[in-house]
Order: sequence, then C-alpha cells, then structure tokens
Amino acid sequence: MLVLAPIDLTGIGIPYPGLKRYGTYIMTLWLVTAIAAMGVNLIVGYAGLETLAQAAFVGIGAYVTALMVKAGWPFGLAFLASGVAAFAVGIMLGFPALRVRKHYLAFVTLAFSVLAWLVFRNEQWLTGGVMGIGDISRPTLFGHTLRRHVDFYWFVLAITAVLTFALWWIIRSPWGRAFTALRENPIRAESLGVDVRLYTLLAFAIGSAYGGLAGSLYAPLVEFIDPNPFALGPSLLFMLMVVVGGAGRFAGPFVGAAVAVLLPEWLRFAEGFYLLIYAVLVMTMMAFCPTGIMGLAERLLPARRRPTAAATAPLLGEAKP
Amino acid sequence: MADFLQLLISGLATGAIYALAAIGFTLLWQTSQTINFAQGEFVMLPAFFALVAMTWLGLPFAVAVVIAIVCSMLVLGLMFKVVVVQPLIKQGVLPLVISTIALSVLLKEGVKDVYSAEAQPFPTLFPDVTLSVAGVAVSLAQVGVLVVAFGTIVALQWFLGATRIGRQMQATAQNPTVARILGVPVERMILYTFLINAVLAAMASILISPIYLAKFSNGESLGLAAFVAAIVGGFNQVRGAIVGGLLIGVVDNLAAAYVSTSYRQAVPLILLVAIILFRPQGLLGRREERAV
Amino acid sequence: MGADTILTLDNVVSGYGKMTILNGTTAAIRRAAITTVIGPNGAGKSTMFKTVFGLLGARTGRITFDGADTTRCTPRQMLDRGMCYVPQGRNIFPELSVRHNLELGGVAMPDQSRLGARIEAMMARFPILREKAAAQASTLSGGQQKLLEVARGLLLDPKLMLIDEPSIGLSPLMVQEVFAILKDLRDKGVTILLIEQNAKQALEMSDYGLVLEQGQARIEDAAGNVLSDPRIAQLFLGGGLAPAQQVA
Amino acid sequence: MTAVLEVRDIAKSFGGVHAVQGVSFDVHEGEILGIIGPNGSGKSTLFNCILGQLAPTRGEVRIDGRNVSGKRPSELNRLGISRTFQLLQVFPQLTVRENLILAGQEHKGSRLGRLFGARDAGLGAAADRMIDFFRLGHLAHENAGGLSYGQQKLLDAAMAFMAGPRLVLLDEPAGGVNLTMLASLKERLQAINRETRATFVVIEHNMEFVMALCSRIIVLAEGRIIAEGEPAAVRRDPKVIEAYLGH
Amino acid sequence: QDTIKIPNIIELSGGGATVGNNWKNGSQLAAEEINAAGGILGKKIRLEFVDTASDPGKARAAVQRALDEEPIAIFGPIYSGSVSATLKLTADAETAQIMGGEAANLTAQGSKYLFRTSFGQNVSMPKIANYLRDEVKAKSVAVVYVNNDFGKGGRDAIIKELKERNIAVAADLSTEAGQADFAADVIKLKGANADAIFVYLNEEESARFLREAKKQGLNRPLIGETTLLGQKVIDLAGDAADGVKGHVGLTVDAPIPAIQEFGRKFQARYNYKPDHNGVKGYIAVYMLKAAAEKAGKLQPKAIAAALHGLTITPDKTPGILIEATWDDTGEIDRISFLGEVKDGKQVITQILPKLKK
Ligand SMILES: Nc1ncnc2c1ncn2[C@@H]1O[C@H](COP(=O)(O)OP(=O)(O)OP(=O)(O)O)[C@@H](O)[C@H]1O
Ligand SMILES: Nc1ncnc2c1ncn2[C@@H]1O[C@H](COP(=O)(O)OP(=O)(O)OP(=O)(O)O)[C@@H](O)[C@H]1O
Ligand SMILES: [Mg+2]
Ligand SMILES: [Mg+2]
Repeated sequence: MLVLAPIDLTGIGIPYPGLKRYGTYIMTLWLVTAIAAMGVNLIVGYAGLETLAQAAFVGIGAYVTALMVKAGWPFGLAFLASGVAAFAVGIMLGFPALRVRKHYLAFVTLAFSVLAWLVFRNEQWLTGGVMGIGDISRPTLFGHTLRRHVDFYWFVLAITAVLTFALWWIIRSPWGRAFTALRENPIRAESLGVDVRLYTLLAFAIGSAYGGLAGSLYAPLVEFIDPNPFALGPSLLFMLMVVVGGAGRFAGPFVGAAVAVLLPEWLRFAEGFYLLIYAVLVMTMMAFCPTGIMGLAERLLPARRRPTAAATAPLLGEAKP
Repeated sequence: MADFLQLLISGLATGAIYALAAIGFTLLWQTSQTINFAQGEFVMLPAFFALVAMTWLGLPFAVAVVIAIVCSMLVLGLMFKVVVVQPLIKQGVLPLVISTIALSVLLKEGVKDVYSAEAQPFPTLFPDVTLSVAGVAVSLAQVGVLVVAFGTIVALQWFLGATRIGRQMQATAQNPTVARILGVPVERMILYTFLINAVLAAMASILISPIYLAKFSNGESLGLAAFVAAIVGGFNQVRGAIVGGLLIGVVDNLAAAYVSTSYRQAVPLILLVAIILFRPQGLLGRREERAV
Repeated sequence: MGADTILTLDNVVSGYGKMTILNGTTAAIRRAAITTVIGPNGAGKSTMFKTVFGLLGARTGRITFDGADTTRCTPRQMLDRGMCYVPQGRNIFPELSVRHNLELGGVAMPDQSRLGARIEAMMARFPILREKAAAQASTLSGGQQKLLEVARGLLLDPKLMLIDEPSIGLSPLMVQEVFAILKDLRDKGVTILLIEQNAKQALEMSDYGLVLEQGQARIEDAAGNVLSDPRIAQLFLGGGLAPAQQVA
Repeated sequence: MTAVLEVRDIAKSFGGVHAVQGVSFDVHEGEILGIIGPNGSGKSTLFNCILGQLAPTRGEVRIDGRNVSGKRPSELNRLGISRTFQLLQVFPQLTVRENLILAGQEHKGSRLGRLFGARDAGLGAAADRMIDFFRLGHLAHENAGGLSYGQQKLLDAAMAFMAGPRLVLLDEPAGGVNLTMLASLKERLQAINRETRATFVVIEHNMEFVMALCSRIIVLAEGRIIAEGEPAAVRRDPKVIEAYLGH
Repeated sequence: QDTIKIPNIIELSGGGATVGNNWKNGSQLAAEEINAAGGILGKKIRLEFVDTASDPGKARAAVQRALDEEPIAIFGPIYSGSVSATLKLTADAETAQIMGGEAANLTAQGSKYLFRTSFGQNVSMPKIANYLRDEVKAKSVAVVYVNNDFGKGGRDAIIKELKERNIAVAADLSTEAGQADFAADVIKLKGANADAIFVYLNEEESARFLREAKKQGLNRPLIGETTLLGQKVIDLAGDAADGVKGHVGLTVDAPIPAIQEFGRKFQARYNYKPDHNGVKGYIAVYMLKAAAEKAGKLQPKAIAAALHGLTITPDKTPGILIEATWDDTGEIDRISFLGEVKDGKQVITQILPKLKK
C-alpha cells in the first residue's frame, strides 16, 4: 500500500521508490497545493488578515496559463503572467478592504471568490465555461518535454524550492516583521511608521500571487481546468489546510497540504466516509492543539523553548488589541 | 407592474428564509464573536431529525417537529458547545472558525451517508394554499415564514438587549475573562447562546424545508446567502438579519429578472461590497467606535 | 495567626507555563484594614492577586480566606465567599453601555433588588458615569474607563476587595476620590488589598504595607514604618524624582 | 526659536460630544511640554488629532511650519514624530527585542533595501542598549504579551525612542511604572532632550513627574485650555486646583 | 487471485453527490448479483469507490491511481468535466472507461476507450427536438437549464437542434444549481410567450421550478428530458408535476418488466427509487461482464475492443435491461421513450426505436 511519508521526500526530493505515476502525480499536486497554501499562510498566519479567495487566485493563474499556453506562448512567460495577474488582482481587491476593519477583508474576498467563479463559468468564449479547457500541454525545458509525470514533478519541485526560499526570505526580513506587526496591532504599527496600507496590500498581493503561481502549475499538471476547483469551498479548505498545518509557522502549509492531499489516500479504506473522518480529525486537532500540527510538534519537541501563543496570552484583557 | 410585485413578494418570502438563517450568524457573532461557517448546515440538519422520526420511527409530524427541536438543542446546542466551542473559546477566533468549517463538512457528509443523498419532500406546517392577491401569487407557507422570521427577530433583539441574561451573554463574548471575574457564569452563557441558536436553526429548518426540500447540501447556498444577508444587515445587530435577508431575497429576484440570470448571484455580492465600502457597519449595524 | 487576619498565603508558588513567578510567597492580611502592596515592575504583584482570586492555579502552598482553605477555588466561588477583584489594565465590555457595564458588576450580588440603588449610589459618587450612562463604554476616555471599572468593583459589599493599581490614568482629584471611598469602606469593616505604584499617596492612607520582590514578600509592616524605611524610599519610592517637591 | 509643532484651533466632536473645542498652542524645539487636565478633558483626543489617528472636525496642525493635516500616522512618524498610547500598545507575540527593532526599522534605508538587507535592519545593537536601559534584559527574548503591566508600559515608551525621533508625544507614560524606573525614565527623557534637542509633549497625571520634567504646562478642561505656563505657576492657579488637582 | 477490483471514480461528495451515490448503489447491486451468479469469467468482482469530490483535478488523480494498478476497466466519472479531464489517461492506458457523462463532445474527442452508459446529449436532444416539432408542434420554445456542465451541454445541444428545425428560441434562461426561488424565471418564461418550455434542471430544482410554475399559473407545455419526468421530481413536486411531458432515455418506470424489476430490487435494498444514474451504474457492470465474456479474457485492451460494435441483449445478459449497442466511438444506442406525468405517475406513451437497427 502506498503510505506516503511526505517528510521522506521533501528533504531529498526523490520520489518514493514505490511510487508509480499516480504517486508522482499526487506528490506534484501536494507541492502545487503547498505553494498556494504558503500564500495563505503569509496572509493569514503572518499578516493576520483573512482570505477566502485563494482558490479564485489559483483559478486566475490556471486560466491565464491555460489560455496563454494554448495560444502558443511559452510556459515561462505564462507562469510569470499568472503571478503578476494574481498580484495585480490582489492589489485591486485589497484596496476597498483597506477602508475598513479586519474582518471585512474576509467578506470582500468571499464576495470576490464567488464573483470570480461566476466569471470563470459564464464567460464561455474565454474560459470554456462549464466545459472547461482541456489538453493543456506541459512545458518543455531546454527542448526536453516534461510530459512524463516524474519530469514534471522535478520541475515543480524546483519551482517550489525557489518559491519557498523567496517566502522564507521575505518573512525573515524586516518585511516579515512588519507583516507580523499588522497581525498583532495595526494601530500601533502605523504609529511606528509602518505603512499599514501598503503592507496590507503587499501581504495580500504576495500571498495571492503565490496562489496564481500555484494555479499556473496546476493547469499543466491536470491538463484540464474547469471552474469547480476554484469555487468558494476550496478556498475555505485552503484556510483550513493552513491552520491545521500551523498558521504562522513556516512549514505549516506543507504539512497542511500534505494532510489535505494525502489524507484521502491514508483513509482510502474508509471509501465514502473519508470526509467524515477528515472533519472529525480537524475538529479534534483544533480542540487539542489550535496551533496546528507544527504547533504540536513544537510542543512535543522541547528543544526550542518558545512560549506558545496560548501560554503567553495575558490572563486579563491588558494587551487585547 | 404585476410582474414586479410578484418578484417583490417572492423575493420577500425567500428573503425571510435567508433572514431566519442569518439570525444565527448575528447571534453567534454577538455572543461569541465567532463566524459560524456551519450555520447553513445547522439549518439543514433539523429537518432530517424530523424525517428520521417520521420515516424510521413512524411518528406523526407534530411529534417529529418537537423531536427535531429537542435533538437540535442536544446536538447543535449542547454538543456543539461542549465538543467544539468549549475547548476553543480561549484560543482566539481562527481555530474556532476552522472548526466550524470542518463541522459543516461533517454534518453534510453525515446526513448524506446516514440518511440519503437525495432531496426529500418535507411536510409543511401551513396548509398548501396559494393566495392570489391582485394577480400576485403567494403561498401561505411563505407568509408563515415571513411572520415567524419577524417575530423571532423582535423577540431575540429584546432578549439580548433588554434582559440581564442577554447582556451577560454579550459580556461573555466581549471579554470572557472579565466576565468570569465579575461572576458571570460564563460557561452557562455560552451554552445559552448555542441552545438559542439551535432552536432558531431548528425552527428555520422546519419552516423552510417544505419550500426548499430537505437535502444534505442545502446548507451551502443557504449558508452563503445568510452570510451575505447578515453582513449587509449589520453583523452586530440581530435586527440587521431581517433587513439583510429580505433585501438579498428581493435583490436576487430583481437581478434575475432585470440583469442576467447567469450573474444573478453576483448582484447581492456586489451589493455586499458596496455596503462594506460605504456603510461597513451594515444597514442597521452600529459603528464600533474608538480604536485608540 | 490571630483572629484579625482575613487572608493568608502560605508558601504559595504559581506562574505561567514554565515560568515561576510567585516563589514561596507568605503573607497575612489584616481584617478591616487597608494593605498596600508595592514592589518593582514584574515583582509578581498582579500574579499574586490572580492566584488569590483563583484565576491562576497555585502549584503548591495554601491560601486561606476568612478561615477556609480556598487554594483551589474558582473566581465565582471566591466572589460568593465575599472577595472581589478589580484587575489591572483595561477591563470593560467595550460594546455595552456604561450603565450595563456597571450592572454586570452586580451579577454576583446575592440580593439583586439592591442593585439599582447601588448603581445610583455609584453614579452619585462619580457623576461622569451618570452623564455617560447611555454611551458605549468604549467611547469613554482612558481615565473614565478606569473609573467605570473601579465603580463596578465597588458595587458589591465584599469582605475583601483586591484592587490592582486603580490610580492609573486617574486625575489627582479622582485618585483622592477613589482613595476616600476605600477609606470609607475600610471604616465600614471591608478589608482592602491594594496594589499601587503611586506608593507614597497609597501608603499614607493605608494601615499596612507589603513589599513584594521577585515573587516573595520582603517586608510586612505598618504603613508608616514602610513609608519611613530608608531602603524602601530608595528602592521603590523613586528617590530621584523631584526630591524637593511634595504634592499637596 | 522655531515652533516644531503648531496646533491651530483644533476641535473634535463625536456626535454631540465636543471632546476638543478649539485648542491652539506651539511647541518649540527642545521643549518639554506637559499637558494635564481632568479625565475626559480631551487630551488623548487632541493627540489623536495631531497625529492623524482621528480627523479633527476643524483646525490645522503644522510641523516645522508645514501643514500636515490629513497625513496618515505612518507618514507623520516618518517625519520624525513618534508617540505612545494611553492604553497599552505593544506587539504581544513578538519578543521584546523584536518589538524594539520593529519600532525603528521603517526609518532605516529604503523599503526595498530592507527586503534585501539585514534581518535586524541594523538595529540589533540599538535595541539591546534600549533593553538594558529599561532593565528588561532578562526579558529580551520573551514575548511582550507576557510582560507585567509596568514592563509593557516601559517597552511601549522605549519603542517611541527607537527611531531617534525629533518630536515625541507621550500619553501617560508613567501610569503603572515603578517610581524608581520612573525617575530613570525622566532622566532619560531629559538626556535625550539635551543631547538631540528632541522635543517632547507629555500627557500625565503623575504631578511629581510632570513638575520635575516639564518646562511648560498646558491645562485642558472640557476641551479648552484653561491655563498655561511654568509648572510652579500652573500648580498655584486656583482654576487648576479647582478643576484638577484638588486640595 | 479470485477477486478482481474495479475502480469506480465517481462523485460521492460535492455538487454531484446525489448522482454519484445513485451510481454507487446501482453498480453495487449489479456486482452483488453477478458475484452471486459466479462472477465474471469465474472471478468475483469487487467494486472500489473513489470520490472525485465533483472536482476534475481529483478525478484525474483518482483515475491515474486506479490505472497504476492496471484494472480491467474503469467506471466513471459521471460529471462530464471530470470525464473530459480523464479520458486521455484511459486512452493512454488502453483501458475501457465506462462512464456516466452525457455531454455531446465527449465521444467526439477520438478516444477509443470511452463508453457511455446513457445517451449523450448529441443523441437525446435531436429526439426532443423532433418531439417538439412533431408532437408539440411548437414554433417557438423557451429553454431553461441549470448552469453546470450537464445543463449547459444540454442547452447547447438543444438550441442547435431547434435552430436546425427552424424552431425559434423564445427565451434562454440559465439557473443555478441549488437555486431556491424560481419566481423570476417563471415570470420571464411567462413573458416569453413560447409555444413550449424545455426544462433541463436537476431533480430538486426541477421540483421547485414546477411548483413555482404551478403557483404562478404558467400554462405552457413543459417538456423535459429524462430527469423532469423522473419519479424523484414527481415525489418532490407533488401535483405540480402533472402534465409535464418529454423524452425519457432510461427510467425505472419504462413499460419493460426487467427495468421495473430492477427498480423494485433497488427500492428494496436502498429504500428509495433510483434515478437514471442508478440504472447507469447498474448496467455499467453488466456491460463489463458481457464484454469480458465476449473477449474471453480479463485483459483491458481486449475488453475495450470487445465493447466496440457490441450489442448486448437482455436474453443473454438480463442485467443490461434493454438491448443496447455501442458503436466504435463508444456511443450507446437503444430504444427510448416518450412519456408524461399523469396523476403523480410517469406514463410511457410511446417507445422510440433504436436509431440504427
Ligand atoms: N500572562 C503572562 N504570561 C507569561 N508571563 C507573565 C504573564 N503575566 C505576567 N508574566 C510575568 O510574570 C512576572 C510578574 O508579573 P506581574 O504582572 O505579576 O507583575 P507586577 O508585579 O504586577 O508588575 P507591574 O507593577 O508591572 O504590574 C513578569 O515578569 C512577567 O514577565
Ligand atoms: N469615539 C468617541 N465617541 C464618543 N465620545 C468620545 C470618543 N472618544 C472620546 N470621547 C469623549 O471625548 C472626551 C475626551 O476624551 P479623551 O480620551 O480625549 O480624554 P482625556 O483627556 O484623554 O482623558 P483621560 O485623562 O481620562 O485619558 C471624553 O468625554 C470622551 O468620553
Ligand atoms: Mg501588575
Ligand atoms: Mg486620555
């Protein structure tokens, strides 16, 4: 049986020896999902904003790539364009939310999520509507086609590595600190010269761009796209993934995506009931370890003594922002 | 003109459904500062309690309704509070929100696997009569929903604002630690919140299932509509739910008739964004003031 | 321990997570007197209050209140036994009105019929609260919010009142007013345990002083003695601050 | 002497509440100005209007003679104006040291440069000095949310100094701070004031602190200035005693 | 190894859950019968059900996985989008994919390994169009459809057929899956003044639509395809369903004993009446059995080859219910029905012969 331990693979990047085409496919899907989830983690975990539209951004990336590739553009260009498109839409979407308080960004993204889905579905001339777009070819690299699953897996792994490094760099830079400041206390941050509007937009747009980039890889991975995976429900699942993995923890999205993508594998014996089990697991997880799997790991590995959020929360409302 | 009236009336009737579902959002927001993403499923589920009572146990409808309400209080009230909310109330909003997302999956899949994936007809509390007033057709069930929605919201508004228990519930939401210091039975207040929400959900379920049909996936669209209604009306005001609900119902119908059927869902959402931009506290909401 | 102690801490240890803050604290608080706790920032004063009131579990040691062991009591049980607590910082219900905030202070009052009268009494004492009775509490100024909190804490008729730095944010006039009320209460037989950084003024009206440092009670003495203790003056009373001037 | 800060006829109403009703004053370079007044007299509201946190109903604020009305707090901060808030405002889940670095980083280099530059934006040493000064050394790597009230208050004040500001507005920096620390805080303010000619405006109810620190005091009551002048003179003013100090 | 595993990659959750569960129950029933009767070529079969969550990406993953284990055939998906996303995989693996999609374009994509279990819209819509022209004698038709791949595909197909027959399209209304309120749609239909209305919605929406139509007194012929005349819609809509007419591809109410017997068995086992997706799942298994027996071996490529041009008759394979033939694009051909709803019952009024006989 295929019991995948994702940790074995991230480190060395070698597809599991027993993996067949499907295994490689699933691993690739996991990476793609993790890229999008990293974006959500930046928005939700670090900057403390809320997004219910990541799937829509994945969709934007997927459609941009599909259309460009079908029109004969090289994949590299389509990939960049997908990121840029998602970034730009992210900025436009962030603007109205700046006028108001925190939760409203979530509401705006929720509305956007549904609107984007409607556009994907209704504008058949462009997006193929409910029939979707098929036959999206995989890129070629130096004249070498990545049609084979394993080749494409390596390609995606390389991109994931680059994107992971980039995000890690952003988060450990002063920008990352500013993002955290948005989460913790935007008013105080503003008074310390942190341009809250700009950083809010940046966090949201960068996170969304990661969604777009993930979408750009998703389209050639599946070789077919239609509006369904870009609806509101999947956006919620991205949030869920990130929090289950551990919001605000760097490895969180990878773990969360692994759970979301690979858990159905592990629960295969349960057939139709796997969603039930998944839901129960998530709820139990939240109840006993709201900091997610990475939070749990930190707690269990005593090496790093860093009080968790729960332990340091002031008992009285003293520091309530 | 008759068409317009028909659209308006139908929209109001559907809007009352949304309002009933939206009350739960505002109630939970006001009393536990949580967004319950399972609210749609909360309204979907009780009808199935009644169906189980009727088809599996062979009980008459009236008894089944009572059973549905009691079961809802146990499952959506007591169990939800003890199993989901209690461990999470101190952990901030995000884990709780995530838990409700998972819960919505659980309820939906549970009903599908345990009962059926098929839509089920559901008996109505009101006789199946269609009234025709000035060329406009209205069914009695719709009127019933409208009246009940209004009544409930008025009662709830009064309860939260004008009774001590109601205010203790609000206090618990706004600052549970201080509420505890002052001796507010915080646990009990949270429980009340969820019991009330459960009863409301059960009522909504029983009222709307004859129109909507009982189906495991009903919560999806209902939840979204209710959510939008709650924001439009004003998240922190129970009476906002009714205005928001009715407005969304009407706007949705008018949009389908006069804008585009394939973009009808978009119009309430655009309204939502407009509201957020120009009146973020919602139509009836009050401004939350003083940030510094 | 004489009959005149109402609260005792016996080797109490407590803290947050892995951190131990109260480190074997031992103290005895006299009945019907004002005791002021002073100490440097981070000494564990507030932690001591939270532990006494049952918000923070004591890891070891024993706390007795009014003759009974209350080491494991919950806040609600402490309230029912006649202790109330006004915490440090800002602790209002921001979206409720001022009147409703006040009213919530009386939740634990055994005789609810007196609540209205008590609220009236408080509003008479602090007219600004009456003026703003219908306003949302979050719209009050910083000091007004603290005042609201103090007034809310004074609603009950406790045997012992824990009050953590009530003077922060209050204008001198208001501080005098609050201290006067505390003295009145003491005269009626209520025990007051007070934390103050405004130490001189607080000790001047207190009966006893308790100096807490690094989670341990270093000095327990009559307020006058504490005030005149040269070590205290140097360590805690800010010897460097405006030595010549004394405020009226 | 040039006025660093000119406040011209600022007024702010919330619905029917007239919190500030036409306040004007100048603050000169190198001055330490105290603002006192009864609770609810409009002091914090005035600060919030000056610093762009609230839009005043009317009036104008000038920095170095330039009208800055309508500028956002972060823009003002980058002009060299920093502040503290009356209610505690730290970043609870960042460590003390991170709090301090954050407080200074937006003043270092360009935004893009910060993205590619050092992790601590070159502020590590400055932060450590600040930590030592406020005797928070043992807490440097604790989350700020776990500090005691007074410690957070000190941290809050320390953050206001991280960027080397020219003008600092402090809203009740002394509340809850131990008197010994308070004396150091006062000395620190005075030292900075001497060395960099930084200007301070301080709202405070602790009269000893205000009297010892400030060279001039403005007294607000019901949103208006009722007295202004040398500390000693203000303290003797019967209007002030009546409204604020008591007897 | 005595049992062979056959993967069913179907919509068990998400928008297609109802459809997928019908298929699941139908195919399970068939598998049990076949196993009780000795299996396929002496081997017992075991169906494995894998959820696509109604998402093409997941469907693709699941099909990929199933193919890695080299099954003799793949069942599903049912949503046409998911079929589109997966048909290349099965073609590459040279494995028969017996699926439930009805979109017209599926069989047009040149896969030699795709097989329908019901009429594609490219077959059913011409029949409806003929019916509208010949029986209803409509000069103008209003179309109301659900805006998903099922409804949109049907809408595109019917409009093409109507145009070819010079029938005007008086209104073209899309509705949402899960839509509750059809007041606006009915008003628009009333305004359109068409000779007939073609309704192409899912079950619940069909029922809600019919109720609203009755409430507002929409007195035009309501014509549907299979779903609209299904028992489920009749149950849900009550007397509002009376009078609707249309074409029925496959129905448990067909006046054919084998089908009715199947309906009873299904009802007894699962306690509800199957819709045509239940029938699709059921016959899928029998298709496989017949093809494997024709090929004489359990080898994927041989089975697929055997299905091409295969006619399965109920006398040899009773489970196929009605004689059916597959051409070399995988299109199914069999008889179908015209029917209407009378007094809460579906009544078959006419049997339409196979297209090619
Ligand atoms: N919620 C908490 N989580 C972790 N540590 C805490 C928490 N609250 C306080 N501490 C730590 O406990 C120590 C004592 O805190 P406490 O609040 O009791 O001090 P205090 O004497 O009241 O000081 P202050 O005069 O500043 O109010 C501090 O050093 C602080 O770091
Ligand atoms: N958002 C608001 N809405 C309504 N009234 C407000 C609001 N903010 C402040 N006020 C009122 O304005 C007045 C001035 O408040 P402000 O906070 O400026 O007082 P302050 O001088 O800082 O008092 P303190 O010394 O108590 O901090 C108060 O009466 C207060 O109730
Ligand atoms: Mg303290
Ligand atoms: Mg103030």
